[in-house]
Order: sequence, then C-alpha cells, then structure tokens
Amino acid sequence: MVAVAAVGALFVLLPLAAMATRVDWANFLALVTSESSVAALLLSLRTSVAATALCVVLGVPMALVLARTTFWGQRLVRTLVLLPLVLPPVIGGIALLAAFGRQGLLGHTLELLGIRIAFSTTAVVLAQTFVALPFLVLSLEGALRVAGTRYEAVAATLGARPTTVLRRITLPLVLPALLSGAVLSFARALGEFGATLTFAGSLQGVTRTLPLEIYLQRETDPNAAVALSLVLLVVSVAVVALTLRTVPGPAGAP
Amino acid sequence: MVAVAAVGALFVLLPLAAMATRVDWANFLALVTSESSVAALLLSLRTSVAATALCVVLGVPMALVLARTTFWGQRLVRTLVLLPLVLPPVIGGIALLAAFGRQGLLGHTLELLGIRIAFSTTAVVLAQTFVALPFLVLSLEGALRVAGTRYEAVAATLGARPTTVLRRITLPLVLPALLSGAVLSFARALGEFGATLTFAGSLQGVTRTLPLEIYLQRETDPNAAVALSLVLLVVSVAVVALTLRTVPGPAGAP
Amino acid sequence: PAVTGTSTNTSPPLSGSITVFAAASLTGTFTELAKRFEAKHPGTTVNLSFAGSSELVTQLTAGAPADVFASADARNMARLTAAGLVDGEPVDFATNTLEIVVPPANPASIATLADLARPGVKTVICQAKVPCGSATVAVEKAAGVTITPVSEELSVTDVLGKVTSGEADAGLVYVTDVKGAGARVKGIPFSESGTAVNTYPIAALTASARPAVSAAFVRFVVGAIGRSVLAAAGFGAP
Amino acid sequence: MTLAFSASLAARGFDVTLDVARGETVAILGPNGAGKSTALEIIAGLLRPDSGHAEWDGTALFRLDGGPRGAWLPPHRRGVSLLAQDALLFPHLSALDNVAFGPRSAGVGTDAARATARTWLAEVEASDLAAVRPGRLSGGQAQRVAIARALAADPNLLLLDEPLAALDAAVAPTIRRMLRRVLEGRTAIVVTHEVLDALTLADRVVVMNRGVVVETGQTREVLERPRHPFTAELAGLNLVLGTRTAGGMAADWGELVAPAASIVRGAAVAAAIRPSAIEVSLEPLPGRDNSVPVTVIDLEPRGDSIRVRADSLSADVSPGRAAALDLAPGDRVFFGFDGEDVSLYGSERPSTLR
Amino acid sequence: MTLAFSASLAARGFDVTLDVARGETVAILGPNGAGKSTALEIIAGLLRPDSGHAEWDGTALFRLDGGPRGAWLPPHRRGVSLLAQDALLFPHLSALDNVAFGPRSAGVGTDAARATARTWLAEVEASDLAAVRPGRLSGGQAQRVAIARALAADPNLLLLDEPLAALDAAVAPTIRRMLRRVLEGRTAIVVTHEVLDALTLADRVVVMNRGVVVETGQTREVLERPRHPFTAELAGLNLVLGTRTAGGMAADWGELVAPAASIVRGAAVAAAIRPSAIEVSLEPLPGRDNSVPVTVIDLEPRGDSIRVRADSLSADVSPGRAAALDLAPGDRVFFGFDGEDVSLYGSERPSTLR
Ligand SMILES: Nc1ncnc2c1ncn2[C@@H]1O[C@H](COP(=O)(O)OP(=O)(O)OP(=O)(O)O)[C@@H](O)[C@H]1O
Ligand SMILES: Nc1ncnc2c1ncn2[C@@H]1O[C@H](COP(=O)(O)OP(=O)(O)OP(=O)(O)O)[C@@H](O)[C@H]1O
Ligand SMILES: [Mg+2]
Ligand SMILES: [Mg+2]
Repeated sequence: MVAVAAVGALFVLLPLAAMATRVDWANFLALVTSESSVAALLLSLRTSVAATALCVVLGVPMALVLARTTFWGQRLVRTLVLLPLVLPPVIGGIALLAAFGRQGLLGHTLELLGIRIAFSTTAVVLAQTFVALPFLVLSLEGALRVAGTRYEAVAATLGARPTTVLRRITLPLVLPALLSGAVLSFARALGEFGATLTFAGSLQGVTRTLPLEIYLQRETDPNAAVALSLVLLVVSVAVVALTLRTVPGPAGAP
Repeated sequence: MVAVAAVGALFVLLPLAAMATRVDWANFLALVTSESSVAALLLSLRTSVAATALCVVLGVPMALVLARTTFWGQRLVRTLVLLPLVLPPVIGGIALLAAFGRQGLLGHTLELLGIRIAFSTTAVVLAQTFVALPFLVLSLEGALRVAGTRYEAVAATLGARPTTVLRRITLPLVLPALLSGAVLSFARALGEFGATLTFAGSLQGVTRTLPLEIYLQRETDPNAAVALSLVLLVVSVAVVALTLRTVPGPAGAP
Repeated sequence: PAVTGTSTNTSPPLSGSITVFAAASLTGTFTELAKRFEAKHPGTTVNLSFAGSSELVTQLTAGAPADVFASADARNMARLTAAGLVDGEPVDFATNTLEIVVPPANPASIATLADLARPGVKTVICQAKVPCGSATVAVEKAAGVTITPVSEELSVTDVLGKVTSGEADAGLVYVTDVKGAGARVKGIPFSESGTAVNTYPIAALTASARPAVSAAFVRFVVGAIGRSVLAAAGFGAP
Repeated sequence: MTLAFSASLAARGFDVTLDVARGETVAILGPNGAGKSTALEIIAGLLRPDSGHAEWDGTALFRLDGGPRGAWLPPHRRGVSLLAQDALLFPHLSALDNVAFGPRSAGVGTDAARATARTWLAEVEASDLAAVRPGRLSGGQAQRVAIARALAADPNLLLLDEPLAALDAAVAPTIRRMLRRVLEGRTAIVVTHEVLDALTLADRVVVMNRGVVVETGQTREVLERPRHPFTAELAGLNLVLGTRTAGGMAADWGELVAPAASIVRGAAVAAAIRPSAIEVSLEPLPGRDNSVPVTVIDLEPRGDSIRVRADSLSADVSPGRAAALDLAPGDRVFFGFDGEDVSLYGSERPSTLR
Repeated sequence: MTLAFSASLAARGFDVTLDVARGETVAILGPNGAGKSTALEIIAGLLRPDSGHAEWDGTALFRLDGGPRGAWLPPHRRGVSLLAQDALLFPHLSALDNVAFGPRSAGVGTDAARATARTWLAEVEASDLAAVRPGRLSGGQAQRVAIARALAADPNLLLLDEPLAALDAAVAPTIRRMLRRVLEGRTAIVVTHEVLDALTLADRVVVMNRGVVVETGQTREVLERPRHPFTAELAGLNLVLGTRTAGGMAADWGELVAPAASIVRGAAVAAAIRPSAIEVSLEPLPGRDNSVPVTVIDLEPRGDSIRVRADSLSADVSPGRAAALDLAPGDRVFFGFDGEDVSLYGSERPSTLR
C-alpha cells in the first residue's frame, strides 16, 4: 500500500521536478523580475487575496446553510453551487459574461448603476471567486457535517445565542477546514486562467494575472514561461505550507 | 446570514442560468449530436472514468499514508502532492511533457520500452489524473483525520488484521468522503482542458475531449460551444447528484 | 501546383491515415478539405488536430506524432524548421489581413482605424507577442495611430469573443474571423490593412509514416479545391 | 407548578406527562432505553416531539398540539441547562473555559466568568485540571468538569443525565453532597441508576419504562412501596403482586400470610419484603408464617452478606450461613419469613400520575 | 504467571507493575485519573509506554527496555480484547454485525459469526436490538452491545473498562452474573468503581492512585483490611492510620482502644471500623471503649439508614435515631464504639506488590 502511495506521489512530483530542470537558471532572475512579470505577480497576489476574502464572506454562510438547514431543493442547489469545479474555466467565463457582461442578464442594471465590470480588476476578482468558491464551500460543509451538531446543542443549552454558538463553538471547531478551504480557494484563484481571460481580458497591471502572463510569455519565450511557472509554484507552496503550519490537525482529535 | 448565503448561491447560479438562456434551443439537438460532438463526449466519459479509477487506486493509499503515518518531510510531500490544484493546467501540461514527453525525463526510458504516452488517449487519462488526484487525496485525508483512529483501535483489539480493519472499518467509515472525492475527481477530469491540450493534443476521437471540442467550436460556432457546455454541465450534475443520492451523509452522524 | 491532374493517374492508389496539425483559424476550412480529400482518395483518412500555431509547434517538438503542419504564420513554421522536423520546403497556401470588427449595431460608430484610438471607445487588440498582435502593431505604425486598448488579448479568438459578446466596441481581427462570425459582427475594412499581410505556410513533416499521403494532402490544399475552399472562407491567395 | 410537560414522540415510543414544582428536584429512574434521556432532550429543546406542550413558569417552551398557538422556544432561550449522558466538553477550550462558557454566554466578562468557573471547578474538586484540554482528561475527570459547566450556567431548570455515573467512590460522595447543596431550592431533574442519588438528591421520583411513566411519588414512598418490578429491583426489595385475601394475599405461586391491613378483599395488592428479612433453609420452616419453596438461581457475594437469588424471591444470608448451607444454583430450598416482615399495600397505580 | 506487565509513561505519571495468573480475574480500582484506563490501553497495545515490558504466556507483547531485543506486538496479534470506557460501537454496522465483527476477523464465516453474535446478544438481553444501528441505541443499550462484542471475540485476555457503569438496576445483576459465568476460567482485568463488581467478579484487586499501585491482594482481604483511604471509602469502612500502642493504637486525634493483636508496639497499624458499629450521641459515651468527639460534616440518607459523615469518621444511624438527635452539619457530637468493633492490622504495604 505504501508502495502504491509512493507511485502516486511520484506521479505528481516527477512532472514538477522535471519542470524545474527546464528552468534556465542563468537568466532566472532577469526573467522573473521583468516589469511585466512583477506587475503580473503583484496583480495576481492582490486579486487572489481579494477573491479569497470574498470566498470566505460568501462561502461560510453558504456552507452553514447547506450543512445546518434543510430546505426543498437543497440537493440541487448544492450540486449547482459546486458546478464551477467541473466547468472548464473558459465556459465559466462565458457564463459570467452572460450574467454580468454589458449585454448580460444584469448588464443593463449594472450600467444604470454606473458599475462597469468588464475589463476591470473587479472582473478578475469575480472570475477567481467564481471558480474558487466551491472549494471553500465544499471543505467547510464536509467538516460541518462531520463535526455534527452535538457541541452546538450543548452550547445552546448553556444559554449561548446562535451567533455566540457560531463564533465560539462552530467556527473554532471547523477552523482547520475553514483554513484549508481558504488556502485551496486562494490557490485556485492564483492559478485561474480561462475564466479570467474570457471574462476580464488581459491588460498589464489591470487584468493580466500571472497565469495569463505565463501563457503570453510562452508564445515567444518558453524559458520565461517556465521560470514564471516556478515562481507561481513556489508562491503557492509557501502559502499552503505556511497556513498548514498553523493548523495542528482536526481540533479535538484524540 | 441566510441572506449572504443566498447572495453567494446567486453569484454562482446566475451565470449558469444566464448561459442556459444563450442556448440556441432550435438547433440544440443537431448541435450536440454531430459526429465530432458525440465522439468528444464519449471520449471524455471514457477517459474521465479511467482517470477516476486511477485517482482512487493511487489516491486512497496516498491519503492513508498521509493521514495515518508520520514521516520526515510529510508536510512538504503533502503540499507538493496538492500542487496540481494550484497550477494553471497549461503549466501542468508542460510539466507532464517535461516528465513523460519524448524529450522528457523518462522519455528515453519509455521509448526504449516501446511506450509512447504523449498525444495518446493514455496521455489524456494521465493529464486528467494529474489534475484530479489532489481532489481525492484532499477529501479523503481530511475525512480520515476527522474520523480518527479510535474505531480502528477497537477493531484491532477485536483481532482484525490491518487489511481487515481497512476493508471493514476505515473505508466504510470514510465512504462518503471517498465517494464525494471520487465524484469531484471525475468532475475535474471531465472539465480538464489546459493540461490535456498541451500534453495530449486535440485529435478527434483520440485526445479531443469535450472541453477541447467546446474550445474549438467556440472559434467557429459559439452556439455549438454553448450547447455542448450545457451537455457537459448536465452530465456533471447528473453524476454528482446520482452519487450523492446514495450517500446518506457522514456515517455515524447522530 | 500544376501537377495535380497527372499524379493521381500514375501513382498507385493512396491509402492509410495521416494526422494534420493545423492552426485553430483553419478549423472550418481544413475540416471541409479533409472530407473532400478523403472522398477523392478512398482508403485515406485525415485526422485533424487544431490549436494555436505555437501550441502545435510545442507539441510537435515534444514528439507529437503528425504528418502535416499548417501554420498561421511564418514564424512558427520557422521554429519547426529549425527543429529539423519539416520535410522539404514549406509552401505558402493562404494569406490573411486584418479587419476592424464591431458589433452589428456598431455602437461606437467606427468607420476608420483612427476611430479605434478615440477616447471612450473600448477597443481590444491582440498582444504584440502573438501573431495577430504583431500585425496590429504594423498597421498602427503604417496608419500613424496609437490605440489604447482596454485589453490586449492572448489570441485573435479572444478579441473576436469580446466583440461578439458586446463587451468591446471594436477590435482588430482577421478577415476570415469576421467572415466566420457571420451576422454576429460587422467587418469594417480599412486601407492600411495591406501593410500587414499574414501568410499561412504548410509542410509535410519528417516523422510522417505515410509521406505519399502527406505530400498529396499538401498538394491538395495548395491546389484548386483548396484554393476555392479557402477563398470562400475569406483567405487571400498567397 | 413551574414545569408542566407533556409530549409524545412515536419514533421512540415516548409519551410522557411530567410536572415539576419550583424548587423541587425530581429523579427519573428506569431501565435502559426507557426514554429518560429522551425526556431531558425534549425539555432542553434538542429534540422535537411529534406533539405535546410544555410550559415553564407561564412561558411556553413548546406547544405542538396542532392548534393555532403553536410555539417553539429555541434551546438557548429556555434557561435550561443539560448535562448530557456523555460529557461533550468543547474540545477546543480548556476545562476552565468550558466551565466559563455559560457565564460568558450570559454576558459576563471574561475575567468574572473565569472567576465563577474557578469556583465551580473547585466545587467538583477539579481545580488542578483548569488548564487541561478535554482530550487529556480521564473519563471521570471529564464528567466532573461537565457537571461544573452545567452548574456554572446558573440555569432556571437544571437537567442532569446520570451525573455521577463515571465518578470514583472517593469523589462521588463529595460531589453528591455538593449537588445536594446546589439543588437545594433549585428546580432540577436528575436521571440516575442509583437509589442513593434518588434518596439524597430528589424530593420526588418518576419511574419510566418503555417510554411511559409507570410510577411516581415521594422518593421514600415509592422506594419503600414499589409497585413496579423495576422499582423494587432498584430499591433492593422483593416485590410480590397479587390479590388481597383474608389472611394476606394470593400470589401466582401460592398464598402469602401478611399483616392485617385496611385493604378490601379481592383488591390488587403488592407486598414488599426485604431480602435480609428472609431466612434460607434446606428444610421447610414451619415456625415461620411463610415458608416458600424456591429454586436457587444465583449467589451474589455482597459486602457483609450473600444474596441468594431464587426464581420468585431473593434473600440475603450471612457468609457463614451460606457456607453451612453449601448452596449452588439449581438447589431447591425454602425461604421463610413472618407476616410482619411483609409490607402490604394497594398496587393500583394512582389514577392520575402527577 | 500468564501476564507479566511492567510499564511507565511519564506523560501520564504512570508506572505500574502487574501480574495476572492464567484463569484469574483481577479488578483494578482507583479514583478518577488514577491511570486505570491507561493500564488497559497499554496492555491492549493502543498506547505505547515510554519503557517497560509485558509478556503473555511466554510471548512478548512489548519489550521497550532499550535492550537489543526490543519488541512491539500489534494490537490484533495480542489476543487481547478491550471494552473501552465509551462503547465505541462501529457506527456503520448494526448491533449484530458489531458483535459478529470479532468472530469474522478470526476467519469465521458470515453465518456462523452472526449465529455466535446472536448468542451473545441474548446473553446481554439485547436480542431485540440486533438490527439497530448504534446511533439509535440508548446509552445503556450501547454498553450492552459493546460487552457482547468484546466477549464474542473470544480473547485470551479480556480487558473491561467499567463494563456495568451505564447499565440499569434491572439488567446490571443479570449481566454481572453473566460476566461472572463467562469470566470463570478466563483471564481478565476489570476496571470498576463498584465494590460489588470487584466482589462478584474478581479473584484479586489492584488499587491504583496517581499512576501507581497502592494496594493489591485477594479481594476480600483488601476490602476488609484496607490500607489506603480510597480503598476504605470504596469498601464503606472507616480507616484510621496510626502506630500500635499497648491498649490499641495512637491516631492523629488521640488514642483508640482496640483488641489485642499480635503486632509489636510502635509498628504502623491500620484500624477498620464499620460505620454501622458506631453509635452517635450528643453526650460523651463513657460506656463505650471509645468515645470520639467529632464535628458533623454531612448527613446522607441511605436505604435503611442515614450516614453521618464527620471530620474523622462516619457512622450509620437509623432514621429514627437521626430524627431524635436532630443533627445538622457543624454539630459537635460523640461517636462511640467498642474495641471489639475495631479491626486492627499492620498498615505496612507488603514489600513486593504482586
Ligand atoms: N437517535 C435515535 N433514533 C431513534 N431511536 C432512538 C435514538 N436514540 C435512542 N433511541 C431509542 O429511544 C428509546 C429511548 O432512548 P433513551 O436514550 O431516551 O433511553 P434512556 O432511558 O436514556 O436509556 P439509558 O439508561 O440506556 O441511557 C430507546 O429504545 C432507544 O433505542
Ligand atoms: N490523551 C491524554 N494525554 C495526556 N494525558 C492524559 C490523556 N488521557 C488521560 N490522561 C491523563 O492520564 C491520567 C490517567 O488517565 P486514565 O484515563 O488512565 O484514568 P482512569 O483511571 O481511567 O480514570 P477514570 O476513572 O476517570 O476513567 C489522568 O491524570 C489524565 O489526566
Ligand atoms: Mg440515557
Ligand atoms: Mg478511565
């Protein structure tokens, strides 16, 4: 069994290592510190943080409602909410355009309100949130179901109002899942490409995130693309590792 | 809180609904039953099933090893194994080529063995497995940690060998997580685009999966692309919903 | 190009399947051409793989098995030639020029290239590093216009997509793209387009297992039927 | 009457009416699966009955009688604190913060709440565990902290589900004493399997079986004059059910001589006989009012004595006597006792169970 | 000697040596947190001690003495079955399949294993629960199924952690009797808080406190002549520690008249006095050998009597006498008893604890 696990791990690690061997180390620094690369990296970090925040704000209530209430059509809503996981991102971008674009469902309304989403950094954040939200909802809802409602019930009999129960019992209990869900969301937002391209466009410093920059560099300079990929990879690893460091495993484990 | 959850759900559902309004229903059937569409759908289903099977075979041992053992460098391995979640798929494709391509790390070895992976249906399956594996490992490892080892310990004192414990206690206990992990993997494999294109190419009936077909149609026939997206969406919803129907929630929930 | 008539009579009948890697902008025409080729040479099969030209070159250099490569620009064909994968000399078989594309209603009232640079007009163009982007730079230079786009897309399809979806007021794409999009957009020709003519070369590949079929397909594309199909899609003659 | 409760839940075969007066402590006794925990969970608001209603001091806790004035008060607004059968300490909080949770929820500041918590931890002799996380507590230690937590919430109505079950012999009396002091003047319901708990803590007992109340009354009264076999077993008494005859009563297995009592002939009566009042002999005992032939089922050594369990009755004999008799399961012996050792009373359940 | 066990675990302050002979049942008694569960977990292989070794019938269960012949037998190869303090029934299996799990793991076919399981469920009076999932069992029902599961595994060594704690008064005697029958001839260790369990089930008791063994010996011997306050509390006896004097012994609070016993003067001695042997009076009791002035701490009603707990001793008085005395905590009274009621014995712990 350990052998199979090792094969599985190798299957993932080997390509990553292979890619690292492709990096043109001599010019690495020059490649990754070019103006366009830095702009893309900074934009990516900024938008991913915003998208993660949005995921937490929207996703925590969604997970709570899905895990703690029952309503008609819940299973359908749950499935639909998870769909962006499945959708090829480009399709996600088309869908976002159909909803929030100038000629989309809400386009006219937004225009009247003076809100222009297309070609703005907001669009990037929305695209990233759209694809990353299911990650947060999924991890959190699972954790909430597994944690069960027994501790919450005890807290209620001790006189805690629902908001107190949420703040002092529910959230602390699922904190590891919330954190790992947020990390996943951040990571997914950081790697988001197709929906951003379709929905937000690609302008340096405004909408061209790191994955888009990588794609562009690939056209003319595959070395630069590989180098940038490595940067993206290292940033992701750093975020994932740092966050997991602070999580000591599931709370209450024996 | 319910209001925020509704906003979150709307944010995901609205684009999907908006896209559905874009479908050219008059020609829907003709669009989705064209030879190339059907070929792509069948290929997608076949490869996604294979990739899901591979994910289960590799991912279950990986999750078990990560959740039930401790070894030096575990956190690093864990982070790296989850990286494909983060990586823009195109980069994943580059990495796979770097490992298994003709000029890749293992290229020469594989060539000597007469194995050609890149640009074959096998490559599609590998690309899909590469991006989908972390989903399975992640859900399963989390569930294993939450389930804890107490039931396994009891089973061992009742004389059950480790394999028996695994088969009769551990796996049944985390079955919901395993199933939902498998569904997620399947869904992710079904939607996989970037890595497939780079690593496997886009040859009708061999490597051109549904997302690739959609992407291609988008260049020439956006109506067909939207119609096909809807097919992909419906298939995913069906799979997710069907599987979740058989799972009554976490085993042992009160 | 004048030998098409005789070769079919003298050579043994062609058979077997070949794989053609073609630029994404050729999806419609090459699907049609493959069908016609198969009809003309029963026993042959043409498998098609479409993607961006540079994507295809990456795949080919990574060992993708293919017999024929049709590129959307000379630069990518040159990359492949440099890699030693091209059999003989590539042949140019089509050209393409830029055209302004606007939504059918033309909301920003675009008439000339200079209108694209008007403040308030949402224009999308290709980024300079991709083929359509270098053509854009060339026409801008020729017309003495500096466009400030709201987005520099990574492919011409994305430019077209922004216009068809109505997000952008105007874009610069190839004539063939405008034609392919039919009634969903309106094309506006402009005089400076001639300064950036994009040439499409095609070549058989050294790795081909069926050189005869590959060569025949190249000839077919370059020949009369190929010409007419390509012309119908808006491509110019080389 | 402060708590007026009546509820039924078909899925668990539960149908109970129960009243508790202000300041009264009621003990619920009953076999496993009788529905004791279910009753507490419904009162606390953790479980919703199919129908019924409950009122606390004039406020409806719930009213699910299908009428127009339906009501359901959420658990946190009931002022009811439940100590569940398993301790369920919050795993992410220290023992101290677990106990401080109730006061904090009531709006008390952190420091004050912790001070209160410390007092209660001291009451359950768990001061040294204040900083420990629940994962590192032994079973009994966790139970003590859970008791402190329930008490610290200072509820109007306190529900305790087997509070002393996991406690050791040394600490149980201390905590029982503490509970007695704390419950003084409070309204509480205590589920227990221990007669001692009922005797020390409760003003009144309610005996449940299979989801319904089978006996109720003042603790002493119920335990001295049990009408249900379970209650008799719990009280350590032999219970014989039958009908009143001239000389005593008629049981299944024959006539029983009992003292005169003002119960009409033919009435259903119950007789309670203490096992220690019964003499065991290999021969019939003509000198005794009653000499019942029985078959020994089992011998159970107890502290000072050995309990001889037979098919119909049980008797306590001294270890010396047991050795002399050389009893073994299956032996046929005679149990002898006098009429005056038999406590005879009507076995009709009071028509309205309070 | 079948089980020879010796282990220490610093994190829990645990350091215990314990031997169990083949066919012997040993009861472990001790206050909460004494390390009873810890001992069982180490023997079962669920917890790894820092150091120590254990042998079962010549096979090493573990040997962690740092020597070259280190060993660690995994739990499933130990032939040891543990009934943990919480039932831990597998939530995805029915009660029947939970019980059948042991036999199935031993390689028995499904039908045969189920048949065995049915037998054991009947033994714990839970036949009607066979098809029920653990989530729907009451606390005591789950405990019974867990007992059946542990027994059905037919282990060489059976470890039971408070097996009867959650059981009701009606079923507890039946299951205690069943356990007694089953444990006959088996090797077992039972953790309990009940003297009755120790008396009925165990050949020998081990008393633990704070991670170490403080007393051990034949059950009766230990419970009748306790040397540790916890044991005395458990056995319901007053324990007085002191030194032997000519007339009896010298305790903290004065001289105690006790019967002559062959213990040299100055030796450390213990005296056990049954609470029921003590008379309570408001005046000194010159007629008694001993008349000890005490302060009443608490009054605890028991079945037939009331226990008067005082600072140094406890006494049992009849309810009538208690009413006559009108006692209340804080009252100063006299406890009187004769020398012959005092059981005097050396309080030195045997130098080697078996
Ligand atoms: N979650 C549940 N779903 C369905 N039935 C249940 C559930 N929990 C308990 N029951 C059933 O309801 C009945 C009453 O259970 P309850 O827990 O109230 O018993 P109890 O009197 O507390 O018993 P114990 O002394 O064993 O704790 C039992 O027959 C039990 O099988
Ligand atoms: N997981 C743990 N980590 C650290 N210390 C623990 C852990 N579990 C228990 N302890 C400590 O070890 C000591 C012994 O605990 P153990 O559970 O063996 O007690 P016990 O004798 O079984 O008590 P009880 O009668 O309450 O069940 C206690 O002081 C407890 O606080
Ligand atoms: Mg209960
Ligand atoms: Mg314990």
